[in-house]
Amino acid sequence: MSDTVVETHDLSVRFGGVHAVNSVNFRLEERELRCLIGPNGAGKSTFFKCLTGQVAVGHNDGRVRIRGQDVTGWRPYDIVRLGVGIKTQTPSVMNGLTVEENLWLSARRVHPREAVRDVVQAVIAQMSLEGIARRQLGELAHGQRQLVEIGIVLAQHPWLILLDEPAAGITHAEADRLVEIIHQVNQKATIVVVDHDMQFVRSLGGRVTVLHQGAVLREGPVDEVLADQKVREVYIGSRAK
Amino acid sequence: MSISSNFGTGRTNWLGFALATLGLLVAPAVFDVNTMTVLLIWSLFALSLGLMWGYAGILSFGHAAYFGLGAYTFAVASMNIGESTVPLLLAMLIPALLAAVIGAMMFYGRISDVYMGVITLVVTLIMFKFINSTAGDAYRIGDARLGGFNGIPAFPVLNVPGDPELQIYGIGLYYVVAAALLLCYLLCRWVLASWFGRVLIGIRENEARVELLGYSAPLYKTAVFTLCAAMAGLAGCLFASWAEIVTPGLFSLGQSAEVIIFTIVGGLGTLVGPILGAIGLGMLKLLLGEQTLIDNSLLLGAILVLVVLLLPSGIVPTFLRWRQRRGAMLAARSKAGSARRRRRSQGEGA
Amino acid sequence: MDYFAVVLLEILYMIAFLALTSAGLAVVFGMMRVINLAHGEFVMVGGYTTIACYRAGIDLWFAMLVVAPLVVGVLGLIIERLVIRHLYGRMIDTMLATWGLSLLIVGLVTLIFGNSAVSVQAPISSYEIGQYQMGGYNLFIIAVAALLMIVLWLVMRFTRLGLVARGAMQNRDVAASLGYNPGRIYMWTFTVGAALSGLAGGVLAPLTGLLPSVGSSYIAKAFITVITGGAAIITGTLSSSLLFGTVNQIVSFASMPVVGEIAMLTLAIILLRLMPQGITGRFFKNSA
Amino acid sequence: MSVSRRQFLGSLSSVALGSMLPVADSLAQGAPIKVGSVLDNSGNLDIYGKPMVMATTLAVEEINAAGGLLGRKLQPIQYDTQSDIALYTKFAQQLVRQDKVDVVHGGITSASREAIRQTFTRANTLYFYNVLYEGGVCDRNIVVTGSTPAQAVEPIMDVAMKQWGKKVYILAADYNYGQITAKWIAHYAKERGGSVAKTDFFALDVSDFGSTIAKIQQEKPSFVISALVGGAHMSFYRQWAASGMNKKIPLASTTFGVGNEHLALSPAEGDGILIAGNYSQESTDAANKDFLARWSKRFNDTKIVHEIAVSQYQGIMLWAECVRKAGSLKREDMLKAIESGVSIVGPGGTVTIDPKTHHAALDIKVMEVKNQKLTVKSTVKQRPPLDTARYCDLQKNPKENKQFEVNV
Repeated sequence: MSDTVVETHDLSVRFGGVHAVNSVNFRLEERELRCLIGPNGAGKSTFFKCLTGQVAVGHNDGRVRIRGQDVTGWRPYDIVRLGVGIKTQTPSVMNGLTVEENLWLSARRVHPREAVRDVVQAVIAQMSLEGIARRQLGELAHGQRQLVEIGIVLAQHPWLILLDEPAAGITHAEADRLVEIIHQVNQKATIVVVDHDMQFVRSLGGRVTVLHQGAVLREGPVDEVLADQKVREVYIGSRAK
Repeated sequence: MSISSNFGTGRTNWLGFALATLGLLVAPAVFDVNTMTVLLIWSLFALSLGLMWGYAGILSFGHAAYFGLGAYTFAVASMNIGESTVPLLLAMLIPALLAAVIGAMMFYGRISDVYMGVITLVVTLIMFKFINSTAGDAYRIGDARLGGFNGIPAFPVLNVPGDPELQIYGIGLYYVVAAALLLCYLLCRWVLASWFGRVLIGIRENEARVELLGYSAPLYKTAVFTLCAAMAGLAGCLFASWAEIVTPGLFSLGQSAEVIIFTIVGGLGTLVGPILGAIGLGMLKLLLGEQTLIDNSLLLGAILVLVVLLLPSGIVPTFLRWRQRRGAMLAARSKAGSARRRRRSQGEGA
Repeated sequence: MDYFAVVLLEILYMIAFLALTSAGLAVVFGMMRVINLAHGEFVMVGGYTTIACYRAGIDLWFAMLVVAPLVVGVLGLIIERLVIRHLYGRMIDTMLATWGLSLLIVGLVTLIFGNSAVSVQAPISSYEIGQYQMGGYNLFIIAVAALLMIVLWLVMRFTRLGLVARGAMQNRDVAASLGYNPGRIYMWTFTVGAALSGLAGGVLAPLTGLLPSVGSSYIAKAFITVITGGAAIITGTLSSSLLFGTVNQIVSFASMPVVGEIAMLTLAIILLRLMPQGITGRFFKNSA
Repeated sequence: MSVSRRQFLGSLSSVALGSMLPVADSLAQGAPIKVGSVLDNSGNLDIYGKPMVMATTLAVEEINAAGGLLGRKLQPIQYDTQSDIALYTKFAQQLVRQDKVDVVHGGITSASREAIRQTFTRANTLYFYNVLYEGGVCDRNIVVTGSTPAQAVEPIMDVAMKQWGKKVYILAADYNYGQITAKWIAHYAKERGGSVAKTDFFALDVSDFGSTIAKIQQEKPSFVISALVGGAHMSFYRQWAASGMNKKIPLASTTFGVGNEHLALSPAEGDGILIAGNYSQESTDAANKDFLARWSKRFNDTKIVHEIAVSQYQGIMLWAECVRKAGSLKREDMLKAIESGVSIVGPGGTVTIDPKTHHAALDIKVMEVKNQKLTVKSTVKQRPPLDTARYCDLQKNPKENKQFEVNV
């Protein structure tokens, strides 16, 4: 059984009285592609933020382990240095700098000075950003900025990639292109994607975990899970209300 | 607003630098040496704030604390040691140490900029009130009496390293200060072009994203805060050597505000801006001193309000943007001109 | 025993002094996120107005409680319309512009009133506690400060005006979408803030010698009190005034006034470090 | 710290750039005599500085009206240092290097004097410091016409201790003026069998004296003496009256009235305060009446005239007298004249230069504030600068250049 890469143990987070995450036990294998789905307010993003350290997990609120290392309560900066790539829900990029400069800053933290130029060019090619390489991010459209942010993450060649709603606000053509890239990167890296765009999740394939009111409702291959009656109820139920 | 690529810092304009160096060499023949020296000292002080605030986004209301501490450290050390080389180094080291402690406390405490402004202001106020109350003869370090409001007069000034007899003042001090300013400018250029400097600029743009890239923003900010404090300490030490007296006024609210005004009016986000701001406004302040008709604070206040309303981003960036727009306009006109010529030639050719 | 009473009264006076001198700044900073570095000069002009009226024969109480706030309020209105209005959202530029304004006002007052110290005698006689003589006027200042805080709290909490003001404070766009013109709200807020500073200047005139340059001594303490107090105007300013006033006076009694001030400033740093959003950022979260 | 300084780069480059050619001493007949002044005409200290600038202008105009000196007109060169020490150093160098003035009258706080004294001594430019100060400066290049603690403190302590009693509570500004004056007060109190209940020092920007007034009442001294300085300290007198203490414990001061504080306080608050100084507007001497008349003709507001404005005026007149006596502006002739004991009769009485210390013997008046006027109670004629004389004898060792710490 390939070793577990990411593991949470009875993880729970309370905001005031509300249980955003309710003692979730989650396991992720090496080079797996996992999607986290669930209706709005299911706790997907909060759970994601526990993994990235953006939400500080209290000592007695469960444990988070990455490759066996207990990272509960670590700051994002420490977690990233373990070789994890993080893309947040709202695009977080350096608007005043060009695409190349954003990529340079990201790559330079991991690669030696000589290798940086090639890594940056490789990412630009991979994400087909040649046209806008010299443009300032502040002047780009939302979809383009999403793709650049994913490029920024990839530039560090992380072995674990956490993507929060990467497909939000991008065109179908860009979404298809993104699926290709994710599959390509998945050869070497483990990936977790949080999203609620069913079409995108289905085209990604891989295993799916459904979160509902902070707890894991169902987990399994994408087709099986999407066909599951309870899952459909939860989705339709929430929409019908 | 990126002036040109290279992380928005623009290429080092070597021609401009050479011209500036030549200008500084020749200036004593034209301008009064004494005035030029203090203007360059104020420029060095403003440069240190410009680097920290313009490029790393760290706003300090109390930058005078390190300027004053550098001056006092030099005065006390040179009085006790007599030879000025060690005091010069101490005048940079001690403000840097203080900045490291305060910087770490603030940046690792993840404090937002308004509160950071207040804390830096409070630090200066504490130092001002403390130094101001050290007039009693109990307050002395070695042979140097702190002297409270009266300050410390008549300490040995900078001398040629190794020979306490050969004291540097007048035109000699002018060249030392000019050299210090040019070297610090080059240091700032090198820092901004280095990996360290680029991370700082990244932090100014989006600190959260830089943290998500695995850089520890507090560490970088503390480092640049300490570097700029050392530079301010150097400026303080040169000022002490120029004025031959150090007084609590160096830590005052007015001194901190003055350097902020120099930096903003000169232009944030540039290195040359703060320098020109310091020279321009510093000269104005000195000229105001030579007339007793109009009240000086009235004039300085009016100028300040007008600059904020009319030239919000400061003189140098406004000039650069104007030059860029003029450049673009010219290019557009020439393109239109050549297009007309081409059409005319095609018209004839076709 | 009466020495203890004297110390207590001095502490109350200091709390009242801090609350009064920072009320105007708190309203402006709390509501508009505008840091008015000319606040000290507004207080000074309030003092000069009171004295000018007193010299012109107007009753001191009327001058202090009505004329001074009015005059400085109008001054604030003019400044808001001419300068501050163009600078909303640009915190640093507002600070720089108001710093320029403070220098300008000092220059103007020096031209008009000259620079020799002016002041007026405290209208309330002294009284005795045991063998100690106490200034009766201090009690008046404590009363005014307390009254002012209560009135401000009531206005903010229970009146429609207060609700609208707090709304604009939380989110300028939302207030605009509800049909309230933020520009107008900010205009009146800045004017009220200036009037409060004028009131503080007027009330304090009989106690401190007035010089054109006296403003700078007010701004530092007021600025620190407001920022440490945090977003909520009344409870924030009140809680920080309470803390700073007590520490300042106790240490002053124990040793020297300058040590008292240093103790207060050190406490400010500690507080800001522990509670980055100010006292009301942590406690009394949603009070006015 | 060696006094001789070899200027390292200066000599080398100045020859190369020729920017500072040694200019022949402009003694040509008719060239104006340049009188330099560095004073705070704006900023916090302008309550002292502005009247001094006016006094300088008046003195120079009067001398020019009477035909100038040595047949040459005086040209005033006045700089405003905006209460900023850095500008003192800057303008002092400018007066010496560019303007090449023949004499400088300036400096208000002791800090500003010490910032510029060495510059004038190094450049051999005569320097007159016309403000009351803490005493002890021993430098052949300087002449001090302001009073020193020994001159003003002893008369006031005499009168106060006889009138009110032996137990003294001292309040002083926390810089060397206040520190040293407090020592002299303690010295004279002990000399007369008195005792010092307590000495409190206040930084110049302290304006809340509530806790201090309470402590004074706890100590129950027979009288309080204040050496407070500046605008912020004004509030002490105000709060002292507001708490009714001015009726219970008498108050004396060595600095009250210097900044026209008696005009700012109402009569009820100010009456009864005992002060000692060289000048009172109410003094009935002819020189004073005539001076005030000329001042009001020129500036039409005599209210702002105070002790150090008069000292500045007297300083310039004294310097003029020395020039007439020396017959030339050369340094040796002027020093010989200064050390021959020149004296003039000014608005504050007779002012005589003491050859040994270059300080001035002054007529010290003990005055009482009565409805915003300084009524003279008694006068001590030609009181010598005893404190500086203890340590300083410029005739025995002319090379002396130091401020002695008067420890009493």
